[in-house]
Amino acid sequence: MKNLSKNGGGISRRQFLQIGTNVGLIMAVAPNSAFADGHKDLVVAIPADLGGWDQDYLAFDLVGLATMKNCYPYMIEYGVKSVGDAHVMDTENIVPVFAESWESDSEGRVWTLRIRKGLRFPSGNALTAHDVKWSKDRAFAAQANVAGIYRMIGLSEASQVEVVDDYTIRITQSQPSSLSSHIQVICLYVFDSEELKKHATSDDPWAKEWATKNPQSGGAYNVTSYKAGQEIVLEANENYPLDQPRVKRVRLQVVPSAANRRLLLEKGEIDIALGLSRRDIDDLRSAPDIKVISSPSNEWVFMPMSATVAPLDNSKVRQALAHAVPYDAIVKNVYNGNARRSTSPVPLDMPGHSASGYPFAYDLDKARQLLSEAGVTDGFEVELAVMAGDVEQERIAVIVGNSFEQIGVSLKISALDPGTLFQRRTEKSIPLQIASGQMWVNDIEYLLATSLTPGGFLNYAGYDNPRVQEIFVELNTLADQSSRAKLFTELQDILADDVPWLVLAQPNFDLPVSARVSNWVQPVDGLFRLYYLET
Amino acid sequence: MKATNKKRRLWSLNQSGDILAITGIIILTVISIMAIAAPLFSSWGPKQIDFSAFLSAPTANHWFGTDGNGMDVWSRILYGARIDLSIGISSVVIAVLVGSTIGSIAGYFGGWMDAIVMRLTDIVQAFPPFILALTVAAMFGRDIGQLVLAISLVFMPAYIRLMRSEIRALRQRSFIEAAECAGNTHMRILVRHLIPNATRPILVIAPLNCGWAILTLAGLSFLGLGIPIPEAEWGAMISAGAADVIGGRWWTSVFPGLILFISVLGFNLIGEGFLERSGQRS
Amino acid sequence: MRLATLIFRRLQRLIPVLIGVSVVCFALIRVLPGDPILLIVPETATAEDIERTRIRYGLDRPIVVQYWDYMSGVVQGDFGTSIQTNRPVAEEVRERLPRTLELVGYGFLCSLLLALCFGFISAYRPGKPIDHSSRMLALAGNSLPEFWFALILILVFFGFLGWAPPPIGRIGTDIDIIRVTGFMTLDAIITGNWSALVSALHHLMLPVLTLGIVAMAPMMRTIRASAMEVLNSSGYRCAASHGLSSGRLFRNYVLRESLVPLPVLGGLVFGNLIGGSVLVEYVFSWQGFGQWALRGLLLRDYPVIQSFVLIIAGFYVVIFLIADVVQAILDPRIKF
Amino acid sequence: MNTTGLKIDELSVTIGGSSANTSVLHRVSFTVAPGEVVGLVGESGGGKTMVARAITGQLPTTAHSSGRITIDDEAIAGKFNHTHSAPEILKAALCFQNPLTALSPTRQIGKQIVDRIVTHSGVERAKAAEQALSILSQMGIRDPKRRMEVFPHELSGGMAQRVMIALAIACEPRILIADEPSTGLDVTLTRDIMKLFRDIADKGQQGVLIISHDIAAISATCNRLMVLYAGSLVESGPTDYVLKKPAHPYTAALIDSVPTLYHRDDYQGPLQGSMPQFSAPPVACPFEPRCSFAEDDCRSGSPPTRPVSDHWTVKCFHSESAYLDKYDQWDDTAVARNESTINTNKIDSRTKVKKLIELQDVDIAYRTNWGRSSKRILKKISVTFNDGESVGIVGESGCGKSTLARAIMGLIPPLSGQIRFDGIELAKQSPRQLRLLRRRMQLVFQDPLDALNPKLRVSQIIRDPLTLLEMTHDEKNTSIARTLGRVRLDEQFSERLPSQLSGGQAQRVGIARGLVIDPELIVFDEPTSALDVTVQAQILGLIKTLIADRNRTYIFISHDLATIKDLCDRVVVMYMGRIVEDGPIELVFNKPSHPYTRALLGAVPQLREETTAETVYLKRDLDEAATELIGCALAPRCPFVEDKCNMDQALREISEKHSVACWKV
Repeated sequence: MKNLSKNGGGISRRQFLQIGTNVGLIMAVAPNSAFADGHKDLVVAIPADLGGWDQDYLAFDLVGLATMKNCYPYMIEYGVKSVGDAHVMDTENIVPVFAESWESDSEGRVWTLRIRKGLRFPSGNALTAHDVKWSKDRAFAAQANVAGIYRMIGLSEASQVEVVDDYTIRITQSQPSSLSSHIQVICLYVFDSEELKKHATSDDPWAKEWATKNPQSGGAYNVTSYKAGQEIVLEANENYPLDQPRVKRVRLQVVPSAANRRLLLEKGEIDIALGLSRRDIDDLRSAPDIKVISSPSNEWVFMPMSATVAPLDNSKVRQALAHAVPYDAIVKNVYNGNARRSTSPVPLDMPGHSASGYPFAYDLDKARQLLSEAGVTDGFEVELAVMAGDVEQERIAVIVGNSFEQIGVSLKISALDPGTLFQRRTEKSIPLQIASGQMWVNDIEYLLATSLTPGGFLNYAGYDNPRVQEIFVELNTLADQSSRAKLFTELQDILADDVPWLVLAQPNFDLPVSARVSNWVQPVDGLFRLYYLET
Repeated sequence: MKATNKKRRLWSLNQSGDILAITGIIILTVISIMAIAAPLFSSWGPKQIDFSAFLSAPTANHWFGTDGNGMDVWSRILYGARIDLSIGISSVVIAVLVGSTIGSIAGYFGGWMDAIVMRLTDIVQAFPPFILALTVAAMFGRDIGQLVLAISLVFMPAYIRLMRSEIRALRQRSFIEAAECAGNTHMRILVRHLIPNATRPILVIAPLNCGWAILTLAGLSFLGLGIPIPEAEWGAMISAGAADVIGGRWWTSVFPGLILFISVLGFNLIGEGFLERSGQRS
Repeated sequence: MRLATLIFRRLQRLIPVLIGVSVVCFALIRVLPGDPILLIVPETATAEDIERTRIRYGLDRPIVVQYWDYMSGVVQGDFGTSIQTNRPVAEEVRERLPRTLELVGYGFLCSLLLALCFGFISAYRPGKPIDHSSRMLALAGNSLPEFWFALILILVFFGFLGWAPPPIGRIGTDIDIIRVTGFMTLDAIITGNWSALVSALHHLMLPVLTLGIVAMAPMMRTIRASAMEVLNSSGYRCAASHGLSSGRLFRNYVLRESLVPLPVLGGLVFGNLIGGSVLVEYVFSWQGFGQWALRGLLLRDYPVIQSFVLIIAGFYVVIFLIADVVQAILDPRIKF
Repeated sequence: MNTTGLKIDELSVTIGGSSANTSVLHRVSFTVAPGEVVGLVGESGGGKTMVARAITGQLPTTAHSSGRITIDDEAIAGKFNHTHSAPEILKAALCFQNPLTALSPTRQIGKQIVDRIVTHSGVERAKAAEQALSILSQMGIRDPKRRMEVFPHELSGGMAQRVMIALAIACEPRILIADEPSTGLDVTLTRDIMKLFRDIADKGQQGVLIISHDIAAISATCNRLMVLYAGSLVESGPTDYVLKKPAHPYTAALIDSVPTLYHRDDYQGPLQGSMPQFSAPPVACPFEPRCSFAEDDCRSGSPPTRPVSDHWTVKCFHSESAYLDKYDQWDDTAVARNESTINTNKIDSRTKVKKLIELQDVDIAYRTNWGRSSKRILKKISVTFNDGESVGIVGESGCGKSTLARAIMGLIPPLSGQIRFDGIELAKQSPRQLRLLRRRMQLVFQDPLDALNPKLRVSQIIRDPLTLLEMTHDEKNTSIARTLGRVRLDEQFSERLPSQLSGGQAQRVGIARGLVIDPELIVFDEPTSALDVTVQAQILGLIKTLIADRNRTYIFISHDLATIKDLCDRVVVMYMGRIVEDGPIELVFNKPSHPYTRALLGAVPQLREETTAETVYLKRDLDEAATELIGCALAPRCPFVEDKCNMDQALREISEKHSVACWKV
């Protein structure tokens, strides 16, 4: 289950989709409305077919995850709230979907999931607690995605998930966690166990083979047609326990070329084009019959600094560099203004964010002064790793490099391909790098777990502060919100001094859609929810 | 053929081959001078950002406009010549030196050494040249040194084979037997009698390969496998600018492409001229 | 018989080469930095998780065992499963390869035709303006960076003149075509879908022209030189002095002999076109083999890289085998 | 039909653009009547081929010609041009030099012939194919049906020449021109080809013009001979007269240069100098610089073409006076020269015989990448060369004589058997020891230009072997200068590159390189076969003076016996990798024992029918016979073959110092 975290790491979503696709190279193309009479279906152009239908074994594949989000039965889901004109998912509000209720004991350790009665898979099989149990057993057996993430909340054995009765499941964590619901939103999806068992063999007891090739359905939408490499047709699930999806039929068309997706959108042949470059999107803002849904997002771009490589191991040097980043120039010239300047290592919009976390402004004199305080008088050369082919990272690198040059720090920019980048990240051998991501669990505790404690998989900087670790341990079991908030502030004060990374920008989420599409709900995890859309 | 004849052949421009070669040499000399003396021709540095002019069209301040990073296209073209020409030439020089050394040894001594060298070149030559460069560059990395090696690796088998077959052909000539009779050591036969007579075909194709090396480098950069930003390199400039062409911002990639084309043409003119003079087929 | 010997001899050499290629590639990608497993495991993964995934893909075994396993699969047509997409590599190749081959095939045909026309015209009129101009044209074409030239062509023929279709993909987006072979034009003909054929050819126009012009020079130079050599040969002069008509001379005494050096060069040109096609496909959003491979290379998708390298090498070696056979057919003097 | 044949009037040809003119033919006039075979002879560069090109309308595009050429009173004109159309009766068809390259390589020969027939007689291809068959069999080609399907490269040299003639005949020309038809053919074949021309002229009443540098090869066939020197026709007359009483000094020199067994008494020695090239038609006699009879008038004006007698003309001021008088003393009986005086005293002059080189049962095979092939070039060679001896090794090309030379030099290690130089076995020497041995033996190569490193200057080339000796730089320079003098090369040559040397000069440099370290053995590997006849004579003269120095051993390799007769004490005859006869020169020449030796002797050019020995004609071409080898190698071609010849013939001594490998002797 990659979706939890991968976004925080290596391949930015857009970058990934572009590998093997294309830069767009079309001149302005006049919309040619051969298909102008309109189609009732919602058509979404996706950059690639999904890698397989088995979520348990799926490699990191955003298209696949997004599709499954819409057609696997999920027990619980985020609610929706309005922020200005935009609708965004509300991570504070978790609502039962296929579940009737989702409750924990007072400690937050034992969770009880009650399932609605009378639910059926498209095959006609009833959806019961046994399906849930079988599905989670399967996830533990897979030892892949779900199993990894479950460990965070103290779930590591299949026996921790128990069937109480046909419609009740009890999940017993080894420790309480305030992240349980967030993680279960992502993990509590269910397979049609009767159907899958039919295809199991002794070699393949979990029917992995069959599940990879055959669409799983039963969620908000059912897959009614799947032409590999070409098209996936989704139709609204009549048995969906909540209100029926407003759009009855959605066609996901595979259009590998970004330029092609853009062209099709301009021609009005599709309603939503995924995976377009920022430049394409900027060009489309002025196109007729197209609107660009733009909403602040929790994606953030930052520059981890290795705490172990001299002279970056000196926090004064890190502070100096923080004063040498032309933040406004980045927002203006790289993101064309469609980004926010973040003011803390804790992303904007994350509960507990405090502007005190990053008291640095573009001030070269201050930077020079800090450098000389640190005893670095001759300047130094340092490697800055960016993802090869990621235009935005490259541009940031150029601008930052230009500015660093003025305080005597010369950047050796190395563009690494994903394979090498990931390996070096694992080795923690990169002094400076640009990374971008999205915290799917919008919580500082999660941020600490992933990014600021040793062993955290997003801790590219190799950051290690004993006090921060103590705060993390305290937070693990601390439920009282005001005490949590106090710790959050303390944490950000520490980070302001330590500067584990340079906070560069928090770009907006921009999605070009045809004018008739409305009621877009901004997903907090980057996976679109077709359920809410209207045409 | 008398001495006077020889002289006339050297200096006469009657042969179109000479005209081609000289045109090529002039083109490359001009580009080299501009590259070496780049600061004289442009007030902007190759990595200097003009924060007031991102993607600006050609103006008096920026003759060829600026690119998406706010850098001056004209000065990047000038400084880019340093990288492109030197990588192009040095990779061919390395290929020539290493390739002809291996090739002459294999050709002269023959036997199992020759057989092994030939099988190895077979393996390298089992790839289309650009694909080989691409694969090696993608696997090894993007340092200038690694790129030079990747490109020279592409040429090396050709030089090995060329040198080998030249040496083998020369070995049949009686002046080599004469040299043996004159009591020369193997080393001396190779260095004094064989290699000087075998270099001509190599020198003829070297300029063509230089042009090809520059194209390869640019192609790798275009795919994002070449010299990383912000170094000024023509292929990367074209690549970065390719997307800008959408909005009608053509200058970012048309100008670097033009200079790339002209310098490769320069090398090809020299190569074609040499080919014509030596009366050889490609 | 003579050809059979040739093919047998070449095959004898081909197989060790392919084995060598696969060994070198197999070893190299495992030695060099970059780990495909890190790209697919969740970032929550512990070292044990990573190890487990590694075991699942069989990458923990000794390299020799992995190699044996992979090669015995290849022999049976199984090129393994992509680590990234989980799809069988063979399937992805079947989808991607025809796209590239179609482009390269037409590109080669185009440059061959151009080279034949200009080459013979030049050879028959050496030193004349037509000779100089066609040689300069070829030389200029040879000096063009193909990706840049493609951009310029798009700018002119699509942007300004509007003669070319948008440079995206192989066929108009509004045309449905049934996939039979994967070769667009062939499929259109097989299924009798004429509008698809027109659209496919229209889309092929610019990329094929790009490749054709860029690859023309060496073949033209060779044809010209070879035809001039034939025209000056005593064989030709003898036939000409014996009063044969110019048509008969060209057909029987010039054409075949002039073409002798072409097949081997053609093999090289074909290789250059395969290389060039990676770039041209990129510009025209062709979604071909090269881009697939590039993605595999960047993501260190071992089975993809291995298969790509093996297929390209095998393909290229077969091209040269064909070239040798054609040359042997053209030139009866060639012995083996 | 008018049948006056070929008539050429005042033909002049100049080649070149504005700057560099070469005047190749100067007012050449002659005729070839139907049914007549005429030979046009002279050394290369004399303009012979240009005559053929002018007649067949094939002058190069840069050529400028004047004069008039008619065939059967119809004018031939124009340059060669790719687009000439309309099949027409071809007036003159040319048989190209080197037929193996002049036949289009990618078309079966049958089709090539048919193409010509179809073009010129307009018949159907099927019918033309029948005609082609009959032409081929007329040309003496066995199994013509099979040959029709064959590509030119599958033909032997002799066969290719026949096919070339067939091609020309298929054009049904009035005049047949053959350019150097004997090049590359051995004597037997040449004789057959020449007979073909005679037949064509006799039967078809076509005129035949044979162009050749080899006066000996064609003289028997030709009615008339014409001699071309530096673009001028210097003499023209009936063959017998011209051969016996050459009217022009050049003709005489040319005839004298042909290596024959016997020289005239008044042999002038080799002609010095070389043929000039003109950028404009010469105002003086072109031969004047080389002519020993030249006087002032020769230098001031061009001599007129004057008749000597009927049908015999000469272009010389002095041909009648002093010069011709000498030839009047010609005595046919003088041919059989005083045999008693030849060479006999040479061997006896040395009493102590030291074996310098010994070969014992030497086998040599080709080297391949992984070892040696099984095909032997030399088989069971056992021969000894004594100190101070000069030995000739004779045989047809491909018989292994050059390989033998290289084996003696230690350049090719033997597959089996031993080669000893002064008792030292070569194969057992380390590379270093072998290198040191080289100071005692040197090789002079066949193709002089090929044997000189094109990148080194003459002095550097000659200096190369001196590294074997411990000498100071000055000593080396002195040594080089002295050696250049010995080969009669001017000091000025020492700084030239090989490309700036003529063939003769290059061979002198090659000889100088061999001489400079004063080796005990010099092997000459056909040192003159790549040179023009008059230059050949010069080089042979030089070698002869060197050989007079008896402190050294000489091995002289040649394909023809006449060349070595004056040079050597002893002769070794080789055939297909074996030695077939070995003996003192006078014995072998006077009493040749092996049938092959007799055939070779019979093949020596016979300008004046001087041999007395009974000539042996071998039955078939070498390349045809090569496949059926059992027992005696000569068996398939030997006219005396019997069943017993099916066993291997070892060399055995038939008299003192004379061994033969034939059981019949």
